[in-house]
Amino acid sequence: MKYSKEQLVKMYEQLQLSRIFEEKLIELVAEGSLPGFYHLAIGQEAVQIGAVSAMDDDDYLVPTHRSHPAVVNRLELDKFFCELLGRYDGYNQGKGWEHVSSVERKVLPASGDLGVGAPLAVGYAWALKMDKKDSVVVCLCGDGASSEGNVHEAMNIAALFKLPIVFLIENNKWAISTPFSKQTAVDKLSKRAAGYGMKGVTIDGNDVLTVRATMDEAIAKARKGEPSVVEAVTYRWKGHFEGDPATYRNADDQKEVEEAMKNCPIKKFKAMLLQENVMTPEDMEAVDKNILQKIEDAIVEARKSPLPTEKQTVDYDAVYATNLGGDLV
Amino acid sequence: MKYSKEQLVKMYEQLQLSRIFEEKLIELVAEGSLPGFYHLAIGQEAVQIGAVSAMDDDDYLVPTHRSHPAVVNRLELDKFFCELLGRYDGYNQGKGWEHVSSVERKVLPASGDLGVGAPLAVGYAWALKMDKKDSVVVCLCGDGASSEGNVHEAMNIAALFKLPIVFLIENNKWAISTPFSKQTAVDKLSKRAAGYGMKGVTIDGNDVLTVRATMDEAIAKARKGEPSVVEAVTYRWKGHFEGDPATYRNADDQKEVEEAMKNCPIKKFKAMLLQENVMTPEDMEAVDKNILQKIEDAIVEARKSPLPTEKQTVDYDAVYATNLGGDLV
Amino acid sequence: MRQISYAQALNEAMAEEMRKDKNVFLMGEDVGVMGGWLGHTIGLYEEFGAERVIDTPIAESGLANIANGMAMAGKRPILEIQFGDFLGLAFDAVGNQGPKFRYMSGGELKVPAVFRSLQGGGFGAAAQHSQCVEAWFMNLPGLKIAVPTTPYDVKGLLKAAVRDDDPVLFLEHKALLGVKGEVPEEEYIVPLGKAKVVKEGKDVTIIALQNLVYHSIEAAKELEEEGISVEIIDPRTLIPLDSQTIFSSVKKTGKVVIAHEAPKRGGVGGEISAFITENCFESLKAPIKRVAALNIPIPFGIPEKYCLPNKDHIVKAVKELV
Amino acid sequence: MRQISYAQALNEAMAEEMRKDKNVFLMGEDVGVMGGWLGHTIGLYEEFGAERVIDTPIAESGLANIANGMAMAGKRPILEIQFGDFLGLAFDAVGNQGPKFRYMSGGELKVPAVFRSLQGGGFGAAAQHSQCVEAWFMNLPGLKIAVPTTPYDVKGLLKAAVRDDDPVLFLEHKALLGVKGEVPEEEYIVPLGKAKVVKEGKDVTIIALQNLVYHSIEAAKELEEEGISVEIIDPRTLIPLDSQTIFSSVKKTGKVVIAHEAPKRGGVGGEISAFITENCFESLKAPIKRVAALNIPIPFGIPEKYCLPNKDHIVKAVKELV
Ligand SMILES: Cc1ncc(C[n+]2csc(CCOP(=O)(O)OP(=O)(O)O)c2C)c(N)n1
Ligand SMILES: Cc1ncc(C[n+]2csc(CCOP(=O)(O)OP(=O)(O)O)c2C)c(N)n1
Ligand SMILES: [Mg+2]
Ligand SMILES: [Mg+2]
Repeated sequence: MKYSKEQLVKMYEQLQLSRIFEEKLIELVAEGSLPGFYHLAIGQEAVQIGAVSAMDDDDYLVPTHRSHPAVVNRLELDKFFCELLGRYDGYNQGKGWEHVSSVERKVLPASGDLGVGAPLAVGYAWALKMDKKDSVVVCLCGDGASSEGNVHEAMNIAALFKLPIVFLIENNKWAISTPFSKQTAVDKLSKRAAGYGMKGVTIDGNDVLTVRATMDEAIAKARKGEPSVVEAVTYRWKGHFEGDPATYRNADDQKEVEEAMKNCPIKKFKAMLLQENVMTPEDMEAVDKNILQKIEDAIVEARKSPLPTEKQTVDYDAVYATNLGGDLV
Repeated sequence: MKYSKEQLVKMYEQLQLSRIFEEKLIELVAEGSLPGFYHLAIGQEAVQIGAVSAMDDDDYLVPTHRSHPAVVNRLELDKFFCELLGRYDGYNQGKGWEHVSSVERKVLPASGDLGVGAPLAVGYAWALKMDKKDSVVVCLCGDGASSEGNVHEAMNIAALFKLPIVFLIENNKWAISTPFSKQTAVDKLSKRAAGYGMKGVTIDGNDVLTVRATMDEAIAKARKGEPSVVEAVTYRWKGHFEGDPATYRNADDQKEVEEAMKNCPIKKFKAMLLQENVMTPEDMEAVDKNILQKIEDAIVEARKSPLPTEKQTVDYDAVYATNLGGDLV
Repeated sequence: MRQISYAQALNEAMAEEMRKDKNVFLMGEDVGVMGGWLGHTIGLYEEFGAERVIDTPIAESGLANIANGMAMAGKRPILEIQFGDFLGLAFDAVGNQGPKFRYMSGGELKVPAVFRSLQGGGFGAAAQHSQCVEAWFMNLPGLKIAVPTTPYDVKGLLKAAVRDDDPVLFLEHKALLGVKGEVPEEEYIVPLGKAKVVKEGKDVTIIALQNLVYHSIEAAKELEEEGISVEIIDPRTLIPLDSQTIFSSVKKTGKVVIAHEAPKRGGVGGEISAFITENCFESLKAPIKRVAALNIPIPFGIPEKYCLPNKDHIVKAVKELV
Repeated sequence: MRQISYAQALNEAMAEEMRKDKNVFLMGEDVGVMGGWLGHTIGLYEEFGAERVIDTPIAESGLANIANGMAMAGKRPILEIQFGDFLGLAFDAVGNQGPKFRYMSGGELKVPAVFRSLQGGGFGAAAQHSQCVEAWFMNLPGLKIAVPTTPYDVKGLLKAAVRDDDPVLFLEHKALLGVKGEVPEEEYIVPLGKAKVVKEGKDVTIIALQNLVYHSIEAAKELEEEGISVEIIDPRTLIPLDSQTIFSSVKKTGKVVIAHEAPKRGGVGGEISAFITENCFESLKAPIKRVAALNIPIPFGIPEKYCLPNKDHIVKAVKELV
């Protein structure tokens, strides 16, 4: 085994934090506590955990709207819950919500517009290179978003200027109601990379160790100025957001969902850990319990935080860094 | 030889019309008769002539700013000159200029914004397919413009919907002052095609017969719903526009220019025609003389046409097809 | 008369025009099998099939240029941009390409494309999923812009937009999708360029867009109780703008409040105000007031309300005038 | 004092800021080896090298988002968009992304990027290479907009923009590149948000942008001969807008003409007019007039003149007021 026991246990924790966190979101949505839309990555956790576990603390993450697994593992739970609940003590005063960001935690914001994250990430990576920093940017991108022009422009420029970035395309086979087959005629999105003179690979995104190993290598190369594209293939189990009944999925699609659920990345990883005696069922239970407790504590904590007041909302210092006065008419 | 004598002579005429036409533009610019900027394709004629000679009369052309060879061979000379001279009897009342278009002649407009032509062409091709027409759209695109997001979006959608279109990338190695090496890290732009599940080829754009044969095939495939990318490699002999001293070209670049000029596509084709006894020097001279005469006649004719008046310029019927009155405040 | 929702009216307009003219079709992200991300295109895919109700990849700029190309070729595409906010990605195509082809071709080409999009707040969906974007496109010659408010209007205006031979930016307000109103069974259109006098009155003219029309109606009720008689005008289209109807109301009341949901600075209120001042100066008895969103990005969630205008702001503005 | 051109002043501003702060750099299409497509960046590549004067591929949207990302990381990029018209392709990045990151991050992030572009007509370069585009971006909170007129201002404002911690859209007018004016050797900045009284007068206030300022000066001469005293104000920045200076002039004269080169409908003249009416209504003695381009795409070549505003239009508008 390429990874130490410690590393493997860490990955287990990260996977379970992702899953249990999102299961909690489902509860909160059901009870009406969470405003807005929540895009769950349940069943896709191996992709993002493979990636974040491969990242150094000094590496940056550019998430999308479906990046709870990556983000929850980089942020402090209570401040993240505050943010999702729209509270003032959240990372972004409750103004960020699913677009949460934290410079300290090296989580950059997810734009509301698909595809924008790619050039944003490229810009950040370029700045890091200018400053001769050793950090890499990992840019998440959906299969659907990869059709956006911004992604093309970003990839071309990243390859041209040899920037420290990995484009991780999380191909979950769906973009809202649109299956992958209706987004593009190419079979593997990683083939785009060759068009920019970059390396590109397509891997099984449901195997966390495959993702981890691929990302280890891609990040190491990126650190040396060799950007690349990694397409991790997985499947979106649920609707587009929690509450979406996904009625656009036909019988064949439903079968795919069932297949995907059988192929649960966490179940698979668990089985491996047990078989290889990395963890016992009791170890796992302890980890899970601990995570659940932390999540529940964090929610209690978050709920104590107030919503932003009118004054905190209409705050021109939060709009302008160089506030030149008035409402900048 | 794959092509008949008639076809070969036609190509010769088309090449020479392109060359002589643009040489005349140089004169007109020098004497101050032509307003605006004129982007010459001198030395690149084989690309566009290979393409237009392969097109049926019912096929459509989407040109760029550097498409005189293709356009002059599809339009009537005097109306085209009128247009370039900004006269009211031009194809577009002098309002089109280098963005000239003619539905009748199946020349669609070249947008002022690079990259826009690609999705525009895709839309046109899609409409043709909807109408079950047998026509194909040939979309010209520069190497520089291929970095634009619109081109990516267009290619992906063309491949996905199996549209009757050929993307002909005319790689003349320059985008204003920016050499190809500073535009992308990929060696062949045709590699982009594979990223969309299309065929892509890179060919010698200075050999008109190679371009012709490649386009024959690409157009035939497009007609059956198999779009593709053809990259034709050539070289921009002159500055970006007539009058640009191109001082950004260094000594090495100048050497490239000289090499390119030695490799003149017309000279090459001429030599072949003579060697294969397709044409005699006298035939050629007669063709050339005839072309020059026609051009000069057309200019005389065009100069008789007036500039648009104020009323013809401020014409809301030329702005709105459904003119709802007033100045549409 | 039967009552149907704004969403249903929108849906009927598309269905009727598609039945009538085979060149009309709908395309966009999730408009087909799903029936639109808010259910507003339900049934169209079933009736017209995948060739005329087209689920597309996610590529706003490319798609809008594609729609221009299709329109140039004689089609009458209706392209849905999922959220008004994403029109920023298609700004060049919608504002700077489509509207100029005709003029640049010397009147030879026409581009009968409709760019539909759902705009506006009310869902707490933050700064990039809640904006009203009509003002972004006001300075672009060649484009027409519709901002329908009622089920009746959304149907009639959309049918007019589809039949119009120029590109039309058609901005529906997503908070209005569920609003019901009278819509006849019989065919009708609402011509572009005709404002609607929502309510007659004599003391103050309120010119309001979309959901601010509803806020204005509420405000008017409150004001009426205090003896202030309010006239409400809904321009329905911004290009062309029905200056006749607006000016004659202003001449009657001499007092004007303009209300829209987009931020005040740079919003269409400025254009309308300037236009009135230019043409009805003698009639004006008080400054023209604008009621609009604050000049800040729209906040996420509940605090959205601190940013967006509502009935109370209208009442206050009117009272300042009388 | 020495006289230099607008282009040179622009160039000096960039050079000085780059010397002062290693985080400042320039990027864009043809800004490096070529020295800018109109020669305005000549010498910068030689002085600062390829790492700080970066020739880029042709990708306006991507580049503008890249600039946002760089700025977020602590850099102070100056991105040149070759023609103002192409800002339509970067509309989302410049208007809808950069300006919102700070607010959406609850004030944690800042985005000190400058988006420079050469806008305007005068070259007969037709509808997609001649536009003034400032109004496109007026309804987007979080952005600042500068529209420099003189060599002195273009230098001082650009330096202020580079040092400002927010995204600034910096629109130079290409017809002004060759205009010369006094520019001190010593370092100075022109703060964003301060209008300039170009010329004092008492009968009419002309608020003019960029080359319309020059037309206004000519118009003022002509009007003065007829005994009409004109005050000319150049706002210099549109966001923030210096309402103090504008309002106090309006209070003095009571008559206003607003002049800009962009089309009248939806131009910033509407916003300025509305703002004045709202705040200085009692002082207004006549309708506010707007002098601007016609609402048609800009024609190619010589007929451009039938569309764009000039001195004569200003003279006429002023005379209608007095
Ligand atoms: C520019 C833009 N267009 C459309 C949307 C609406 N939208 C949000 S998520 C989504 C689907 C994204 O699919 P994909 O990229 O595959 O990510 P996934 O949801 O599968 O994780 C769409 C169309 C958006 N947010 N931005
Ligand atoms: C969107 C956009 N960006 C920039 C320009 C300015 N511009 C005009 S031509 C050109 C270079 C184009 O290079 P390429 O596509 O290789 O065509 P070529 O000139 O070599 O034929 C540039 C940058 C433009 N017209 N449109
Ligand atoms: Mg997906
Ligand atoms: Mg080129």
